[in-house]
Amino acid sequence: MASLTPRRRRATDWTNALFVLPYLIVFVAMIVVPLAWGMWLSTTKSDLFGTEGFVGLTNFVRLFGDPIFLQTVWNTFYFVLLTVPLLAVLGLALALVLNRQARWAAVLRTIFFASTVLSVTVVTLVWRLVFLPDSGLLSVVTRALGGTPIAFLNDETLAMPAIAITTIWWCIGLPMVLFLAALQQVPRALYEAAALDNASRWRTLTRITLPAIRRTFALVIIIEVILQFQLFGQPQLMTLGGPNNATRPIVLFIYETGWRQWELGYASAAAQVLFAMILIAAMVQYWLSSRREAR
Amino acid sequence: MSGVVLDGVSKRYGAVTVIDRLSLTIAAGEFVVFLGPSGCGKSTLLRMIAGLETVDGGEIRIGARRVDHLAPGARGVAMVFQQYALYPHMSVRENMAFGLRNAHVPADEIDRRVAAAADALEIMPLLDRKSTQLSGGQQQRVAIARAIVKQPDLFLLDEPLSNLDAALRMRTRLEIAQLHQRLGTTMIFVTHDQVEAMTLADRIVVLNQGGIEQVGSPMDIYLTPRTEFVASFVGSPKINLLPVTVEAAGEMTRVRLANGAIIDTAVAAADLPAGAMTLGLRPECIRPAALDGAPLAARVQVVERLGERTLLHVVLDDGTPIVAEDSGLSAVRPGDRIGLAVQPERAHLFDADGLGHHPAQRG
Amino acid sequence: MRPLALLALALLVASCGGATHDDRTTLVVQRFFGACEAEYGRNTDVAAAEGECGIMTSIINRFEADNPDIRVVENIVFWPGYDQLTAQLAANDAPDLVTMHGSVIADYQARGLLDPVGGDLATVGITPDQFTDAARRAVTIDGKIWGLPLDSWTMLWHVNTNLFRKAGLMRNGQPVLPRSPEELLAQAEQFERRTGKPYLVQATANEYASYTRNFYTFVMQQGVPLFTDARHANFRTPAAHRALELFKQIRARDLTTQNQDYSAAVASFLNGGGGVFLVGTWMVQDFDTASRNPDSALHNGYAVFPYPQLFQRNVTFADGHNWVMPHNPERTLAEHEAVLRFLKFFAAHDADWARTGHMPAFAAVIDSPKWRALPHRAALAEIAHTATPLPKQIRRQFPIETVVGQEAAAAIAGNKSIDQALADMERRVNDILQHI
Amino acid sequence: MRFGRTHPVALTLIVIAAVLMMVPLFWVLALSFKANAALMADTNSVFSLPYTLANYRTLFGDGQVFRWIMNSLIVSLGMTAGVLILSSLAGYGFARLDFPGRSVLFVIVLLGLAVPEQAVIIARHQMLSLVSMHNTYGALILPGLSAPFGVFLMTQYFRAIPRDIDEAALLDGASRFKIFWKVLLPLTIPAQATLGIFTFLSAWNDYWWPLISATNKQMFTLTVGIASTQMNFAQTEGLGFLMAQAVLAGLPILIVYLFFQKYIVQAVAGAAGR
Repeated sequence: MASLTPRRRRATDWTNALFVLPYLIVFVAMIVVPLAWGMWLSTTKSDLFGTEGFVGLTNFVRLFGDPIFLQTVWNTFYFVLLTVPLLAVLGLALALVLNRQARWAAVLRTIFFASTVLSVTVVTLVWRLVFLPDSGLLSVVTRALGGTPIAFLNDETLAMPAIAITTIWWCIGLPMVLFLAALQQVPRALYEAAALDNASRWRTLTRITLPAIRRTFALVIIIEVILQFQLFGQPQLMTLGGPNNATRPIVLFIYETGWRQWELGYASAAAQVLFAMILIAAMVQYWLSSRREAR
Repeated sequence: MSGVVLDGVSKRYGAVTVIDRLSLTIAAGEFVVFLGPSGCGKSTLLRMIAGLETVDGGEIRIGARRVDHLAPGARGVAMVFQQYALYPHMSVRENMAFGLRNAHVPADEIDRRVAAAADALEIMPLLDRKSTQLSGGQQQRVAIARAIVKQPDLFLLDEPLSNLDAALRMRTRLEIAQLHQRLGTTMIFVTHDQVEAMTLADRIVVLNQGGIEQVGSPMDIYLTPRTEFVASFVGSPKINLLPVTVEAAGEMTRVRLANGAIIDTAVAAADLPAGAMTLGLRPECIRPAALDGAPLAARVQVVERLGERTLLHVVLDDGTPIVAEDSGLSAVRPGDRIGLAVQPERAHLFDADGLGHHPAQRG
Repeated sequence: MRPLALLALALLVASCGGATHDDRTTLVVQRFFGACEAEYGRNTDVAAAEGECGIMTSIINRFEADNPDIRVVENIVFWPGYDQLTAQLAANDAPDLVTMHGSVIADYQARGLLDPVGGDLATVGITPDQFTDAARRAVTIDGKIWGLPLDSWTMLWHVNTNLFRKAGLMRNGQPVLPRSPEELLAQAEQFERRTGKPYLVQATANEYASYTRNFYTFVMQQGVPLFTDARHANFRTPAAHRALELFKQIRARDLTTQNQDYSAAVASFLNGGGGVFLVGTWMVQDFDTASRNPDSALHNGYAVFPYPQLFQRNVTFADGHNWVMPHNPERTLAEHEAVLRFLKFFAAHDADWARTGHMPAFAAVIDSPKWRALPHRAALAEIAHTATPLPKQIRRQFPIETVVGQEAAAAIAGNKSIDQALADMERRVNDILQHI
Repeated sequence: MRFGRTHPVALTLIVIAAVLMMVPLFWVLALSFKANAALMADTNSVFSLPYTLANYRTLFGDGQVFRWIMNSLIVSLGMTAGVLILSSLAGYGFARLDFPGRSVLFVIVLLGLAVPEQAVIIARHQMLSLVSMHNTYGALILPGLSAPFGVFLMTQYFRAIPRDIDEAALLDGASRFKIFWKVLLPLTIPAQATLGIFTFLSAWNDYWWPLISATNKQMFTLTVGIASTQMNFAQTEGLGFLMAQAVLAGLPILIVYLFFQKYIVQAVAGAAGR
């Protein structure tokens, strides 16, 4: 009898895994296998129609000697630095102000979310029209104010910030909604206690609200880091990576080498580097937030 | 209605043993309280009986059935959780009916039982509210009602009163006692509050570090604590424990305190092992007395008036704090120097192993 | 969520209906040029159609009407459609015919992804000697014909003669065009002084192709090869330096519009914002239409010419559209036959297609009075001889165009020195060529 | 309602920000009602009459666009349903159940978050060619189901639910699946709504995968279909038409959001009990 118990327990454990099995099958088929395939490709000379041969780490060596690739790495980091902190902070600010049940708040929530529903094609088209120095919205306004219109997208230093603004306009809905969901779960009693303690708005924010939504904050940062590292459509459609490569991100590099130059092996190597970068960035962020939590 | 038998049950988390070969028999219809400090394993034991924790060794039987291999739902037990664990998205009615539906009880029978339980706990008007719309006390009643409708062989209650305010706690305590009388079902109640244990239990099981310290009726536990741990855990205010040396042994044992004072006890000296002892004196057996001739002299620090009695917090000359008791109309005031008299027939002695030695029970 | 689930179910059911059977041979034709079914969906009168999309759709409609045994499935893809095509070919899901730029054919041909069509075309009386030089070169590799040319196109010198008149650059009713870089700068400065407007209108924002085309044209005009062989670019030459220097000067002296993207440049030229718009053959019809509109700044003031000869040789960089047949071992004889009939039909309608503004692919059309009677075509006829694609053995012309354009733009805008840009250009292009 | 009133400065700022957010959107809307020819001559003509419905008429002129909308709906709804189901099951499994290798598997799934689409898209394409799945709804939906974000979100959410609830249900004799389905799943509705919106959104706006997988016009999704109708220089020749397409593409999804938004508020309000 006694031996029955452990055997039965192990059987149950395996049936428990049935809950995760359907997802794991898709995960393996659509992520693990393709990723392994990509890793293998990155060690070959291939195009989309076949593999010419194994080349070892040649592709990686070539990558790190390729000034264009190195610039795309820097561009990508620069873009992430421009957008992620702003998305998180603005998203939180919006959520804080709009976290109430008044009708105006609901309307504003919808407005701030509306741009998220547009596809990248439309977003970039609109913002190209906004940034155009000749007849764009900004230039019309600048001229009306007596200034000289600036060619944002044609300026090496301003093009990336312009893309960042476009991206923030487009993506602000996601962090806002995530923060709203988190704020609505902060127990009301905490605010009541703070009010009784005569805490100022600022103190309530920093001592009550922020600690309560700390995990969401970390979540938003990780999600946005992952998303923004994969910048692609905006520069592809707004600047083609220019001027002078100032806005060419890694994914655009991967796309151009893989699909346009047919150098699949080389593109795969760049994709592996991007994967490693995202992984490291996400882990650093995770480590930072969990360390803060532990303290 | 069934009894419960625990036969050498053990529970380990990795290398840590939380319950070590524990055996206990609970009679059908009995109200048993598991009492102990947090971390003593009382909740784990309860959850093992419920089936929420696996059993690493030994057997559990409810009635004639061995249940330790059964799923929780198949054991015929109902449980009231500390945080109530009501299903937040269901109405009160649905909360109560959920378990019955799972057991395929016919719908009209469910309605009948839900109505009866709701009536008994006076929650009829709440039946169609969402459980999240209830106050703490109401949630508690729903949790109990949800347990009752299942007509279980065994009720398990895991610190069900700890989230209620004092008044509500007293009232609910009484109601649980009445409930037990009315249903007659076996109940196991877990608490760290010795007052709840004393007032509710037929028998108290005092647990410490994964093992049983003592099993007995409330008054057994109170009057003849098997160990120093039990003596100090049960009783409020806490028993006074003073290190002593055995001075003379005869029919009675005479002990000497560290400050040289001599106290007589009614403990039979023949039973005592050699070595240092601890004298246990409950406050109610230490009374103020005239300074002359009293075995102890002390200075009063705090006078705590409880109405029907008065607690005196005093220090002996060597600084040892003691709690003594006086009548409700005590004239003692802080700063007074008083003598203390001890009732020898209520004095306990604990040996170096912590085992208690008590005066022979009269009558 | 239940209503959504129901909706999904309803749609699923709906989508499973409507499948029809017919016995016709199916011909899958994949093309760009956009969709205009709303306007031309049922039009079979080719002569009545306007614009690339309209004429293309109408010719295909007409073909289907004339060939009731063939069902044409028209797969319209976003320009230029090569990512999609590449994916399809990798998945062995090849269409029967695809529109393809001449500059791209070599890439697919070299990987065995296309079937030659020369022999088949000969059986229906279409031979390479009927093509213009540029068209023939676009489809000929290793002596075989790999597609049916639709057209050739080049960049053109679109002139606002109203502004030219004001600038004193009209002689005998004809615009005065430059014959050397110096003349170009001098005339442009004269234009700027007299009209207060820039001489050139260029689309330079978010657009690199025109940089490349200008660069290729003016290096070619100096008789210097752009590539020494199939694997080596030849950009660090004085000729290349001169070509970039010219455009750098034009920009530095404010003789061109700046920072306009394609649509802004078009609007600017239409509104009289500059003298000469550097854009391709495809705009001839639009601007001609505008010149007939009394409200337009181009009213009675539009003329168009091939790029002027500024250096030793009179050549213009050219590319063109072609129909090619992807290799497909499963293509049936009937389908193959349908492909051939389709190509023959298109060859017969080359003159109709040429109304788009593109140069006809058949020499006979260029020589025909009908084509010459189209607006401005007489002035453009010489392109049949001056249009010069890049050498056929140069593969990856598509990504190379991007690299050359990016570096040229950086040099012209002053982001880097011309020599540096040419060096980077050559290094990057060689990098691409050497890793083929 | 939260404590306190909105600070007037904050209110002013946010209203200004909202207006700035809206300007491009209204611009798109206005452009979509302008004749293409007028815009070609001067984009600023958008600020003046006349306006026209011509672009919308062109858009609906041939039935294609309805087919594409339907394809997009099927794919987006299918992917949303699939992601919700798979993520909920897996989230429950990872958060609540014990099985060999659980924590290692969970970490591996989390690492999947860092995999960029471009790193796997080609291999996916070739794998699905091997099984001849291209040009089916299945092929359009399948890759989206592998996104680890949903599993991550649902696991976190299930973990936040007190274990007491499961245990009470266990004692009520509910099976493991019933506990998941009847007791815990209803508590995750806010997370389901959030995940649902974002899955639907990314499926609806996805361009790359449908472009290379759905090469048959009958299987085009709205994004690919709309792109295919554009001419080489569509932006010049049909700006108004393009914007009408954008409005059409964005509208269904905005409606979906409005629907879900109400749902989120209700769910959260219900769960919080006020």
